[in-house]
Amino acid sequence: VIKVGVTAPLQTENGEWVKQAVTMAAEEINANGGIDGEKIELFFVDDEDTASKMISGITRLVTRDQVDYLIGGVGSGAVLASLDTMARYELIWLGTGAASPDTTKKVAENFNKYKYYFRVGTLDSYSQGKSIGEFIANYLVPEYGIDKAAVISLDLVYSKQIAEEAVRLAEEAGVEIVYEDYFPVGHTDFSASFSKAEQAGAQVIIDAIVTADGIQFTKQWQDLKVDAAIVGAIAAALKPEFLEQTNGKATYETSAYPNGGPAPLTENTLDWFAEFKERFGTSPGFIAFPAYNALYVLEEALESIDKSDWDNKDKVIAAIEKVEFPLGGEKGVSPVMFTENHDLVYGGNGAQGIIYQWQSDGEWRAVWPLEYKTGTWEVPAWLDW
Amino acid sequence: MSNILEVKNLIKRFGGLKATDNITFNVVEGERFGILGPNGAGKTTLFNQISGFIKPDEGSIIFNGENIIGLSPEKIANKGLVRTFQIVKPFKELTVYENLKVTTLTPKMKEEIKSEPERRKWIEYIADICELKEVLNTDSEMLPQGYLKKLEVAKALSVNPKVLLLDEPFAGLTVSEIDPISKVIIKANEERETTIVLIEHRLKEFMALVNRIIAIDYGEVIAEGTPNEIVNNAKVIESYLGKGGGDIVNS
Amino acid sequence: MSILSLKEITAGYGKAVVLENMSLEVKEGECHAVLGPNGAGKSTLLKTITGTVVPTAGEIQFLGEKINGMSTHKIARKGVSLSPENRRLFSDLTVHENLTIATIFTDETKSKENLNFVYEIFPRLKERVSQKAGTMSGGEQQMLAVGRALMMDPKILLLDEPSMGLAQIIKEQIFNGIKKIKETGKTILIVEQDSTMVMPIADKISIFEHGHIIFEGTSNELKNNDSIKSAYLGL
Amino acid sequence: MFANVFINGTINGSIYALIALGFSLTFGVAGVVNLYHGAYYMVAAYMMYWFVSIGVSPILAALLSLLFVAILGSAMMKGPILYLRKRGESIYILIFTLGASYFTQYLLTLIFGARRYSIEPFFDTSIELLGETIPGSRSFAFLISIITIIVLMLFINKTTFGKQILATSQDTYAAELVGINTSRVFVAVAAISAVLAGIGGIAISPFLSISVDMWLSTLLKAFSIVILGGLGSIGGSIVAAFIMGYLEGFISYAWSSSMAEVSFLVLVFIFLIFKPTGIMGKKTI
Amino acid sequence: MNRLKDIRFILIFIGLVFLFIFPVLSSDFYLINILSIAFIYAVYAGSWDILSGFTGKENMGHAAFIAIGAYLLGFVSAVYSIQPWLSIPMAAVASALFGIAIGVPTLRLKGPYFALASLAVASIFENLTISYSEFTGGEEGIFGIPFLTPGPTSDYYFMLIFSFISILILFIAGKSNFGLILKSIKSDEDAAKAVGIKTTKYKVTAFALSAMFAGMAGAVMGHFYGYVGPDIVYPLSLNTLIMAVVGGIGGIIPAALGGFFISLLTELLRGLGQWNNLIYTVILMLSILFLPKGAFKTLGEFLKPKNKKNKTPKLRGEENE
Ligand SMILES: Nc1ncnc2c1ncn2[C@@H]1O[C@H](COP(=O)(O)OP(=O)(O)OP(=O)(O)O)[C@@H](O)[C@H]1O
Ligand SMILES: Nc1ncnc2c1ncn2[C@@H]1O[C@H](COP(=O)(O)OP(=O)(O)OP(=O)(O)O)[C@@H](O)[C@H]1O
Ligand SMILES: [Mg+2]
Ligand SMILES: [Mg+2]
Repeated sequence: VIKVGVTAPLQTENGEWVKQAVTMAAEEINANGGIDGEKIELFFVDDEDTASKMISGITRLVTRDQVDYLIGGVGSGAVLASLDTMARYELIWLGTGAASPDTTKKVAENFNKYKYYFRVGTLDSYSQGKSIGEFIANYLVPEYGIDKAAVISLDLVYSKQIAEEAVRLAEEAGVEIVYEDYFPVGHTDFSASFSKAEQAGAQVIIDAIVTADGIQFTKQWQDLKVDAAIVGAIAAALKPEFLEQTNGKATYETSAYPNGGPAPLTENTLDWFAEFKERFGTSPGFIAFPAYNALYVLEEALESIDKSDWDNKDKVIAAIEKVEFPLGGEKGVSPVMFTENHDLVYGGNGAQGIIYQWQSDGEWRAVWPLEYKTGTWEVPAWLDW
Repeated sequence: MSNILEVKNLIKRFGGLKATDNITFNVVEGERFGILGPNGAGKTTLFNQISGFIKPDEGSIIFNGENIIGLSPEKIANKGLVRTFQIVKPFKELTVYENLKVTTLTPKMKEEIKSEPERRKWIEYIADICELKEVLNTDSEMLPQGYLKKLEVAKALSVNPKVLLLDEPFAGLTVSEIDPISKVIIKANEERETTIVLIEHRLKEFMALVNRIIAIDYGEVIAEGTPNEIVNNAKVIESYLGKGGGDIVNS
Repeated sequence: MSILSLKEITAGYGKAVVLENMSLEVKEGECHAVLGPNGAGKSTLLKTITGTVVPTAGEIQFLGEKINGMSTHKIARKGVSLSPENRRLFSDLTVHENLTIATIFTDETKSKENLNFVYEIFPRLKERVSQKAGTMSGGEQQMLAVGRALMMDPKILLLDEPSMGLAQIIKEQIFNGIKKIKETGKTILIVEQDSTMVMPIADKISIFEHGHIIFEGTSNELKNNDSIKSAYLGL
Repeated sequence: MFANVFINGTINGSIYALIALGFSLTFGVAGVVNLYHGAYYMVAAYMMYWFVSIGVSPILAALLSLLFVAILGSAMMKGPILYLRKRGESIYILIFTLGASYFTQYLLTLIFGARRYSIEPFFDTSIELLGETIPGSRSFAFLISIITIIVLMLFINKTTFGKQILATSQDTYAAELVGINTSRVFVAVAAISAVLAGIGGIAISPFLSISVDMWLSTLLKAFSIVILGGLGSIGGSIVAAFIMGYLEGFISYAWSSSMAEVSFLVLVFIFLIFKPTGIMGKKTI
Repeated sequence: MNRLKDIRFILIFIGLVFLFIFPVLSSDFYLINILSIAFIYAVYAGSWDILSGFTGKENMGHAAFIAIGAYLLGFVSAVYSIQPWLSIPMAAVASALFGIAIGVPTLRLKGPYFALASLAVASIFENLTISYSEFTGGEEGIFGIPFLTPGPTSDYYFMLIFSFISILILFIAGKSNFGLILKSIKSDEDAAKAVGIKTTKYKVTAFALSAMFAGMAGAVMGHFYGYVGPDIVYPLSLNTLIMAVVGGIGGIIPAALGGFFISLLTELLRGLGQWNNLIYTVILMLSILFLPKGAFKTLGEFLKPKNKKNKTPKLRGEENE
């Protein structure tokens, strides 16, 4: 058997997605006879998204359960803190979350020590910000002549990095940032920020809200009919329940989906999306995509080398580095290709950021890049652009 | 003999109420001085001011030739002016021995006691004269009222004060319980040359103990004199002793 | 006929026993005084009757019914009303409110009568109906405390040191009031230190020390008992 | 700027006041710092969501949810809190009620999962005032809060039972002496407090969202408000709640949203140091 | 000596011997890992106790003290790669100073007022940590801190010895005249002042001591994980309080045992998935209701040698005859 450990905050929605997606993939692989005849056995630990629990959890997986590989990790802080424990045990880790660019930066800085880590997902924060920036620069600016934008975003490093990169690209396209405000987790009243953004003449508000605070943010934006469109990354908006969670006030909200979502990214994406929903009753979240892909990456890598080499970490690592699930291909549910630092290749045939919008008919559609669009971006009805 | 404590024109207001209204008196070194007055007359408030717990609005307090107004209670105590409380304040979580030990850990006593055996001896001496020996290892929480009153006096005595302010040490005690405390007070005064200032309502024992008295009513000094002069003072009789009150002491 | 009787009551606080095996009878219509020094347990006696302190042994009967173990408010509603030590007024409420709050559980017409009666015996309260209780002088507060206890229309009125902390003149006013209450035939149990005030109005006197009754009799009997007088009353 | 800060500060302040009031009332009457207060707010919101989701009409659902938290509140008071209160040492009440709050959070996670829920607004027509748009759900929450506060004040000041509450808060012992069953008053006050928090929870959930950790930040806000206002002082709590509403609005507007909460905490801290008894000073319910 | 008759000391001694030889007996790194961290929790709870248990100020923001040590270490080591032998003393000094800075203004506060003030300080810290991410790494924290020692077993011994010495110092402080004075202040501050105790000095010292050990333990924890972040620091405010109270306050060792065992318990309960937190809170509530003095204090009193007779004084009534 191949023992695979899974670390995730199992009591949160993200953790549940990881568990569901990995379980699904393992069952499929085992039903097909396993990897080179070896069945996959999964071991879960609940890391509560804290460094201390993740570290002792990984220690337990390695020393007690004797796992061969690790999948998972959601928050960047905990994952970054655990990398040294990973290195200590030379444990190959297919990461599913941790959007901080620092994880793969560590691999780059000290390859020999940290080479065990791979970003199977999600996009790092800069790439996420890039997809938003590109949408503004390459679509909103030419189509609508946008020239003023505001930033109202969560006061967390992860969110700030997304917003900063989006801002950088928007500014390059000639958009002026007229107002910036960062709010803490659990903020309840955004009226002051919206009002100031309006006064400053912003046409677009760039947001990056990775916590559930995006729900009340969107509700209040809609309620106040704020004089600017919201475009950015609201994690809560990336699943169908968002409409109900906002009491239907999700319309016109526009968010980037990091390398996933119900768009034809690979030949499997849409079918898998439907199957997942049917099996678990909820659609897969963005973290389910890499969690599902991870086992298939492992399968592909192990099958590409001799079974006798499975104990040779360097050979396995080299094999994983070679794995390619290209855009539009037949493997995986979203594109996966690694850079030499074990980061995801962004753009081209590699990982994608897709912009989705909740549209006036209540449907959730991909609107950018235009190749994948399932709908056309709509200007909020109360704006006269 | 010289005045060890001089209180001049002391005024303290609580809102509209003058709790002490221009109180002036002197205490002579080595004497046993008494303060008399009905409930609420301002006696405890006077002690609170002398011991630094309340800052007077006006007036001066000279202790041992030094103005002590504005000094903190602990500074005043370390100069040798120590008070007890009307409502006893034992250190509840501690045993009697520990209660007395704490009081010897003050800056003043650290100078007077140099070693642990010396400290032990001193505590035992205090416990001995205050008749607390048999309860030394008892948690003070469990002590009955009589012992608590003794402990209150013992704590103050164990810092070897020059002047000891006692706020109603007999309240709540029976005649037989008052006696030992009276003796302690006399002993402290005669053997250790501690000046005593005493507030008490238990007239008989009070009059027997003190050499000189001031009587206070509504925050003002209404009379000053020897016990005999006080019980025959018309004002004191009217405001405090009541009709025929003088007999109480005279008889 | 005795309205209230304590039979061999033992009571105290935690480990400290304050009342030991003590018995006491209060006869209907009498003014019964309990004298004793500070800390003798006089207040504890009243607290035990009103259910605040629960006796560890013995029985308390009120109108033939066992009341020990009942909660304070139940005993109060049965007609045992206490004007407590330190007055314990509702200091942010007005005089009027302090008085009417005690009538929540009594009959309305009776309450009106009682209110008039309280104002009659303590006219100073009437002048100050809307003053906050906390801002009044000690004497007025004491009148209010007695008045509040009366407003419950009690069958027995318990008074805990009504003269405490008061000037002579005020004491006299209060005791005049108490005398008028007594004249209506109300049973009174009064606890005092000031024997000169209480002796003239008491039908019966118990002297109390450390949880024991060491003397019981009329004022006259007490006056003639020199040993008690000097040892315990300082007279 | 003035209109924005004023209008939103007033709305938020009224909701804060509603939630802090019960906390203050419990302290004022029973002398208990009940850290379970935030849980009433959360439980009411979840019950509301659940009743509506099984098809109960919103009004009935709200009433049933409030009834549920009222029972929960009285049970907490009657059982553990009064027991611990008798035993003394306030720290045990503090920790017990805190532990109970976490227990409730984990229990709800087990039942409802970690996801967020929302309730449909009762009223959803925006209003324009002084050039500011006020969403219907917020003006509704404001109205409900103000009405509840007024009703509570009338209840306390005008009814016999209110008099009993007042008397108990002034002096529990004296209240017993005049025949008031103070244990019953405590339990009733606990139920009222729970209902106040519950109304808050139901009123805000249309525009915020329901989650298993919503109790903690609310509790901390209520705690700070009540201390700033003076523990046990209802008037003080109301004033402090509005100060918080306006201050947060002002800081968000003039400086940065991320500094709004910190600024309030710093204010509370400074106030505590210089005037530990709060705005109103003395305890008056 | 008397100590030898005291079964409590014998048990603690046996426990310590066991802990010292444990890595020799077992190479279960998971257990070694969770034991190591349990040692640090013991110091957190013990350092909480020297302030709150001894002076009665219920600190609900102990994490602020821990954060000072941990973040100071994190910040300097991110820049200068400071090693434990230097960073731990630095944390000690900085935290002690910070303890004094918090202690002086809050001296007068008691009960819920102090509880809120301390809670507010910790919340302010937490907010600033998140907002000023340039220095603190925000929610991602600071990583790449040098490890305590090269391996898990040496980490284990480092932390065992560190916590043993810390708790011993705190215990001796509590047993000494200093602790006696703190307890007298807790009982009645006015009475202590009246005999001349400089209460301010002692209270501020208690703050400094409490903060110092909390800060050092925070720094050790940072080196152990190689990481400092809000997720591991700020929940400690309430966890420490709970551990100390459930263990038993006012004696250092019961509180420290509370920290040690509850930390182990939460780790061992993880196997129960969703139920673990529920069970943890139920245990907490039950122990407060039924073990009012705290689990280990109750146990300690049960095991206490009974030879020291506590004479109960006679009641006054008997004495009169
Ligand atoms: N801190 C305070 N604030 C307001 N008023 C006070 C304060 N302390 C004392 N008083 C008032 O000052 C007056 C004098 O009180 P004090 O305690 O000094 O009297 P006393 O002579 O000691 O009486 P007793 O014999 O009953 O002890 C009283 O009216 C009292 O209510
Ligand atoms: N709540 C209490 N807890 C513990 N002991 C108490 C309590 N109340 C009173 N005592 C003690 O019980 C004894 C009797 O007190 P009590 O108040 O009944 O005396 P009293 O005769 O009314 O005295 P006073 O004339 O001072 O009012 C005293 O020793 C007192 O210290
Ligand atoms: Mg006095
Ligand atoms: Mg009394």
